[in-house]
Amino acid sequence: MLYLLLALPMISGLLCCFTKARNAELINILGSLLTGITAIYCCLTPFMTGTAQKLNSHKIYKLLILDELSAILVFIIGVVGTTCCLYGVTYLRQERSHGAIAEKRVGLFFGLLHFFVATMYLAVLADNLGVMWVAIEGTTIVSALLVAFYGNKSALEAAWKYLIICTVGIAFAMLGIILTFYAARGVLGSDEISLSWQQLYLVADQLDPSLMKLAFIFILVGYGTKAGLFPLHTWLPDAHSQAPSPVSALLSGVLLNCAIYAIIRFHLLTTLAVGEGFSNQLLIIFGLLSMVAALPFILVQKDIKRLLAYSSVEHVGIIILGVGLGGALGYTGAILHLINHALGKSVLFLSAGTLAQRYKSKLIPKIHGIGQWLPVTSAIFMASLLAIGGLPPFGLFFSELTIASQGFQVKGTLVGFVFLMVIAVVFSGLIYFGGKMYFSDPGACPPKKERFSASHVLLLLPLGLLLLQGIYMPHAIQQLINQVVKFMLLGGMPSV
Amino acid sequence: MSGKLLIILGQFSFLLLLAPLINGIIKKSKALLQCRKGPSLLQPYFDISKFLRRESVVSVHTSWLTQLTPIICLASYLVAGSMIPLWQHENLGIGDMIALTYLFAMARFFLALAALEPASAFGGMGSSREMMISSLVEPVMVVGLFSLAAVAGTTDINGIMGAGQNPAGLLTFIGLLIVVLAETGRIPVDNPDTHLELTMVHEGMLLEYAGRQVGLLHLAAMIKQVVLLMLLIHLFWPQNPNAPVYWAVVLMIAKVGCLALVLATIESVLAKMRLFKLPELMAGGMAFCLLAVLSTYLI
Amino acid sequence: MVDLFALIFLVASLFMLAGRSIINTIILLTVQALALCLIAFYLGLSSQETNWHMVIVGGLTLVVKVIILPWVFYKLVYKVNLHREVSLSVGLVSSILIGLLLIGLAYGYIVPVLLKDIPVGGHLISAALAGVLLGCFFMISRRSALSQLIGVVAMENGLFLCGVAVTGGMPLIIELGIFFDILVGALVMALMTYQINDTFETIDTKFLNKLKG
Amino acid sequence: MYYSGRFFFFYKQYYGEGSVMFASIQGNIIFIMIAIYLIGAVMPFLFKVNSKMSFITGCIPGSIAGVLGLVLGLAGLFSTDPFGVSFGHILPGVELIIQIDRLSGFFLSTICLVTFLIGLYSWEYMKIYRQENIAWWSFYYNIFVLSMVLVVTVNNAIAFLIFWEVMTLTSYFLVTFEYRSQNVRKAGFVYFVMTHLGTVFIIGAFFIMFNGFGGWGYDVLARNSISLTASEKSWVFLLALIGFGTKAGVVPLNVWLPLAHPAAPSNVSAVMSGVMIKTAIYGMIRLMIDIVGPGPTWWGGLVLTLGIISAVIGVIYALMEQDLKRLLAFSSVENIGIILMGIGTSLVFYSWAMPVPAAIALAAGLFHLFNHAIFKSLLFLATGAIYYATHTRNMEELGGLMKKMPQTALLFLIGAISISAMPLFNGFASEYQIYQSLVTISSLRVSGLWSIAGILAAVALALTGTLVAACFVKAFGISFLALPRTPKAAAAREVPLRMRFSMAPLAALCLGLGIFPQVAMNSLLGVVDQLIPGSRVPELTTYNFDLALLLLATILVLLALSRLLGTPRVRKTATWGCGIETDAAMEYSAASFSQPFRRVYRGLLQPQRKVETKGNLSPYFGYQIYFEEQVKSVLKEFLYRPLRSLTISMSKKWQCLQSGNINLYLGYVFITLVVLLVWVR
Repeated sequence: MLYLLLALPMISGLLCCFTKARNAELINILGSLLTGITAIYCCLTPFMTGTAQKLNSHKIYKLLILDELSAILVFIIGVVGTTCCLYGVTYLRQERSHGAIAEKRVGLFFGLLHFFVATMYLAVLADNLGVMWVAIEGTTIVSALLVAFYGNKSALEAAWKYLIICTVGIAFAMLGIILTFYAARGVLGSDEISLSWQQLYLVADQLDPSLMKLAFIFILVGYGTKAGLFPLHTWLPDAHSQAPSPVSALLSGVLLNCAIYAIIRFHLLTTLAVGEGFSNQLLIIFGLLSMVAALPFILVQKDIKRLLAYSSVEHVGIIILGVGLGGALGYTGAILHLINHALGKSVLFLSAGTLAQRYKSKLIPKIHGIGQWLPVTSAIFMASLLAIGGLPPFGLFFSELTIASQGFQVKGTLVGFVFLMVIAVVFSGLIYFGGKMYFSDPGACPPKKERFSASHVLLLLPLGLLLLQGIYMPHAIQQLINQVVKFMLLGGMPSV
Repeated sequence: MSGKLLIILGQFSFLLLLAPLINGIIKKSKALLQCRKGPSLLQPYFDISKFLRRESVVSVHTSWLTQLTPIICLASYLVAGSMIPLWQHENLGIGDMIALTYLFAMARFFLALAALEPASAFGGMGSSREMMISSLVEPVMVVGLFSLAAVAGTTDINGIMGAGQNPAGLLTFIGLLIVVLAETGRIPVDNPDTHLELTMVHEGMLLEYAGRQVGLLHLAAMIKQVVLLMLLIHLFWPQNPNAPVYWAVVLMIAKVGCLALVLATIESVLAKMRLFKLPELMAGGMAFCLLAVLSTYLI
Repeated sequence: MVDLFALIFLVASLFMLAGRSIINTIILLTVQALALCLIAFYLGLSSQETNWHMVIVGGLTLVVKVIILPWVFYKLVYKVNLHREVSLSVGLVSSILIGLLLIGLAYGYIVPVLLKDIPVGGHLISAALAGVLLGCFFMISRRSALSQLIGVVAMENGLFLCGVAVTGGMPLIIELGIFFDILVGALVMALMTYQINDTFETIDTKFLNKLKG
Repeated sequence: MYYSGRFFFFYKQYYGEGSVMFASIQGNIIFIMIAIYLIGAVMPFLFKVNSKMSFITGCIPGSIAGVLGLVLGLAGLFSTDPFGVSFGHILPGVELIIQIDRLSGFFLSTICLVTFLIGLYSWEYMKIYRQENIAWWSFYYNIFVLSMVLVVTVNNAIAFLIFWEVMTLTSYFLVTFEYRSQNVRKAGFVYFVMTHLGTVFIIGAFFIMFNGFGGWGYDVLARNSISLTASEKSWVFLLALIGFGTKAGVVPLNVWLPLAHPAAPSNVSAVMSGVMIKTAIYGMIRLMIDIVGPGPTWWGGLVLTLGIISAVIGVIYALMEQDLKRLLAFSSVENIGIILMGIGTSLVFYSWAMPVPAAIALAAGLFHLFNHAIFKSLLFLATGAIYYATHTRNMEELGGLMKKMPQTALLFLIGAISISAMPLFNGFASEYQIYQSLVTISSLRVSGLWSIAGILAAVALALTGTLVAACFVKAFGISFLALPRTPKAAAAREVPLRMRFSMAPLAALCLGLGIFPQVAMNSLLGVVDQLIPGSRVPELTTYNFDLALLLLATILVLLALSRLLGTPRVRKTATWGCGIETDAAMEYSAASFSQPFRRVYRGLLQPQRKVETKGNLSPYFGYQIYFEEQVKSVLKEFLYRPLRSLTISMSKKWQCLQSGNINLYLGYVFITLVVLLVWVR
């Protein structure tokens, strides 16, 4: 099943690459829907079958594995990835009608998009640190091509920066992996098994602490670059703002989460090996730093997609902080926030992309009167903006509160308070720009009003999920989250 | 119940009958101090009865509010006055100091509204100035009254009888005297005799009234004056609760008369202040009252 | 013997910081890769039992890093017609000093202080770490896209050395994946360099500064 | 502790149940009420845009649910045990229980009473916004009211915060309903941001009490708070004060209020000013008194001081306003100040372990809160009626409405009299009780300083009272009396019956509660009894009925006398205008009315006068004079504006980090790595 999950996007990607625009669209729709369904099915299995996918004994090694934590990521990729791929159809049609993208490159676009999704699936499914690294490096390469898709100056610039910075970062991560391997070799031998997450967790307490510390630093810097932690985030606003909107949504909603996923895994491992107080300190520092540092950028931003990108930096900070704070509440908050942010931010990027497309500009002052011109899209845009700003009834409010409560518990009032304050000030920045765009005059002659269409339904789906997350989470889902949190609390060990 | 009613009626009639006389006393003594002969002591009675019988001229812009205001003023001053025991020291249960203060405020509220109604600039000016002055006067009044009430532990008027009879009370008395000057529209604050438009405050509000209405309003103003004086007497120079009724009444008339003389003297000695110098005067009054409070609690 | 190759590797890394000529840099990069491949062959063949793992890795290095990539870069130099690094963001002298400092960091701090409990064989690991750091610093100090590309490969070389030094090589499948990745990555970067040259008419990344704030 | 005991009954019944469970008939009513609000939110979307039905389906469900809520609230107010219904665990660790105890019952009935009438009013009033999308308005409005209802009835911190923020969010959209105007957008933004920042403080206050497990129920927090240190308790208090103070509009934090209230449609401002800001008071009482319990005396002192400052400053600014709704908004600040004076006094007593005076003071505060809800919404609705009739809220453009719309005028007058605390009306009754509490502080002689403070507070209240009177003399006098100043005002007509009808009960309540305040006070003492242990207060009696009777009798007798004595001739003429025909230009205007106050209180107001004479003769004979006098908001000038520009300039500096240079970016990565490597030791 897991191989199917990888194969589906690969195949549809290949097919897309070599067909004409119209067929590519069709293949894209089919492929992404199939992938999405498979992903949802897969991600439910560890919860349904309990321990079926888990390996409790030593020395059994599989290339792909799906435990509770990766199931969450698979779910996110499944939902967001499918949404973005499907929305890409509408987006590209619009671009084509503007002439921004040539007809024959459509297939390539969808192909790359699917490859991108496939690499991300691989990254979260791989049980092997090395494979995971390869997959993450693969995401960089593929998505860099996507970022550069428009081929204009700024797109190239962004793609180049993205590629170089992330490659450098990822190289450091490799160093961390090598050190881990070094540490694990004494325990597990020099086979691939020494790089298996599952096995490493089992023997974590026998790993050398000083090596693991060093390894964690390299990993943090490496995957932190990919995740967009301040001050390693520099590629992020450029890439997000220049990529086609579905790609930005994927970058922000999923790719960052993959890197965060890697950090979380390593954090769990390091905590087991080194003990509390090292990796979580680092994560708390980086989390807070990212949040605080992203704030000024948001307050004086002019480009709407950069605005959202910086908000991603902030949210990555929140998640990392939640993980760093740890405990049942911290992990619950972090996991929920991971999901919520992915859902919210992707919708936001997609709707912002449509706005930018219609106004032919990404500059906020030029996008005015969206409430009247594009009533449906703008309503979705505003709703997701408020959600991302952390306002109930959307889920981010609750996940932020949960993290904050753990902050108050663990690190005292000041940290919790700064955390909340930063979120609130960011929110004020967002609502300032949001209000400016929404409640203003559309200019001289508003063209005919937009009608409700299928692509809006597509955007409303994740938004509906967010609403559920924020105001009424079904009991079954709460149980699932609990299971994941238990898994994390046990330090990544499969719960028996 | 009927006993209470009788007492209240008695107070009402006392106020209604006495008020013009006190005004007469003040006018007469002022005249004497200015070496004039002055009108007769009973002149205010004649004035009022004349006003009450005269034809009244009403602006077309006005409504029922203008008609009702004199009645409301008169009624609230009367009710306020009935709270201050003249001879009977049983609690009537119709209000206390706070109610008394606010009854004055109510009369002023309606008066100020009615002054705005005829669309004349003078009424508006009077009303605006009156409200401004009240915002300066009332805090002083409250600080004076409440400092006494806090010492007595109650805001009940019967309960604080004679509460000012101590050294600190003297300071309070001075403060409250300034309040009385301001509230009655007497000279350093306002000039009751002027009809020069730009300086009048209280008279400005009555400018568009005529006939019976203005008579009622004049009467109300006189009653207010007596009520305030009675309040001062009640606080600082109380009646003997055991004295017979007629003696209490006579004594009260005498005491009020005395204070009226004091007012007249002050009025003759001082000159009218500029309107915007008033905050300083009131700050002075406030200072006296606060000094009294400080000396009560800190020394 | 291995230490000697490691020294060659390190010296090559340091010398890369010292020159402006891009051709020279490519040659130094090739020397680096050659040293690596020799280390791999040596480790694979020196013991009684031939370590095929090492031999394969060494061969791959020879093909990818000694032959293909330098050739691609060499072509690129002629395509974009840029033989000398004109503008540096860090001056040559100071960059050499910093380079020495980084080597000191690796030799004097990371290995002896941070990893003092670990039995480390020779100075391979220090050299590898220093190689990674120097590669990274090389990228910081150079402005042209091509040099940055070269820096990436230099970093990968360091990583490779690290893998060899520390663990005797990563598992083969991983190793293969990494090679593939590097190859594709470098090629994509080369392609992009080409595109940048086309679009901007320069590959000086100084001009890639429109996106800010 | 008394606390857990009180909740025991409740939890035995509900705790641990996963699914929705109806406790009883009340539970059913709660459920139906919520459903009706939701119906009201969604229904208008089903009808054609702005058809007749969309007005009805948008406004009437709110009223129906309001009646249900009123019933529930009254049931809660007078029942001995709290009742409620559980909706199960809506979020991990959060069980949504709607629980109505007496405090909730009081607030619930206040909210529902006001919104019931406003629903009826809106039905007619919203017709002036025909060109806007009424469906969205109904959506936000109903959700807004629903969230207010839930805010005061949930018993869980997280649920409270969720509905609190939903309340802010929906009211933001209601404020920006007339979004075409720049000012409205700005007002909405300031409102949203300030209250959102305030929420952070509230969250902080709740979370200090949270101990990591056991849930976020109020009872759990109350139990946790027992083990807090004194300084932690004080932090809870301070954070709650700032947080709720922002929403309530306490003075240094009130900037949003005079912007947002005028920006919203009048019926919405009536809800916001009448009840929404009261939910903040609910939060304060719940947190400071119910959950945390007694604290040091300075808590009360601080609240009292803030109350005084808000009251005085609020009313002074109110007096300066020309815009009726801004005037009312500032007056809300003032009334919140008065309410806080009651609460602060109560906290002082509570800290001295004097439950009975504490209870009376708190009840007085609550009473004033209720009264303010009544007369402020009445005034806002009446202002709405003016706007409906004339399309302006600027007093300088009104005048003479007394003749044009006599019934609205009467209703406004009743509101104005009540808010100015004239005897007979409810404002007086509650302010009276606050005066009493202040005098009690002073007469208890706990310490000399407090005795003096009590008197000074009373003085501040007196000052406020006179200024309020002045303010409403101006508001009523300038807009309703004399001659119409513009054709708009001259063309005004009486508003439809439905609008008058929905205002009338409020006016009746103003009078009723003024005459029988003991009814309200005694039931409020019941509420307070639940909050402050050992505060059973014997029946309070007041003289208000006797006073009212006497006053009315006197007025009637005097009226009768003046009739019986024979009416002299009355001649109606135009007002004497010194020989010129009087016209509206000669009237006293709103600005001139407040001019003496501007002068006397210039230290605070900093009026900026600008006079330009355009004329070729001497300055005394210019034919055209331009006059402008603006008052400066000291807070805005010296606190908020510098803060804002500082933030922006600092942010711009910080932006230089992202300079676009890739070498620099790589340097960041490198430096981070090196720093971490050094740090790791």
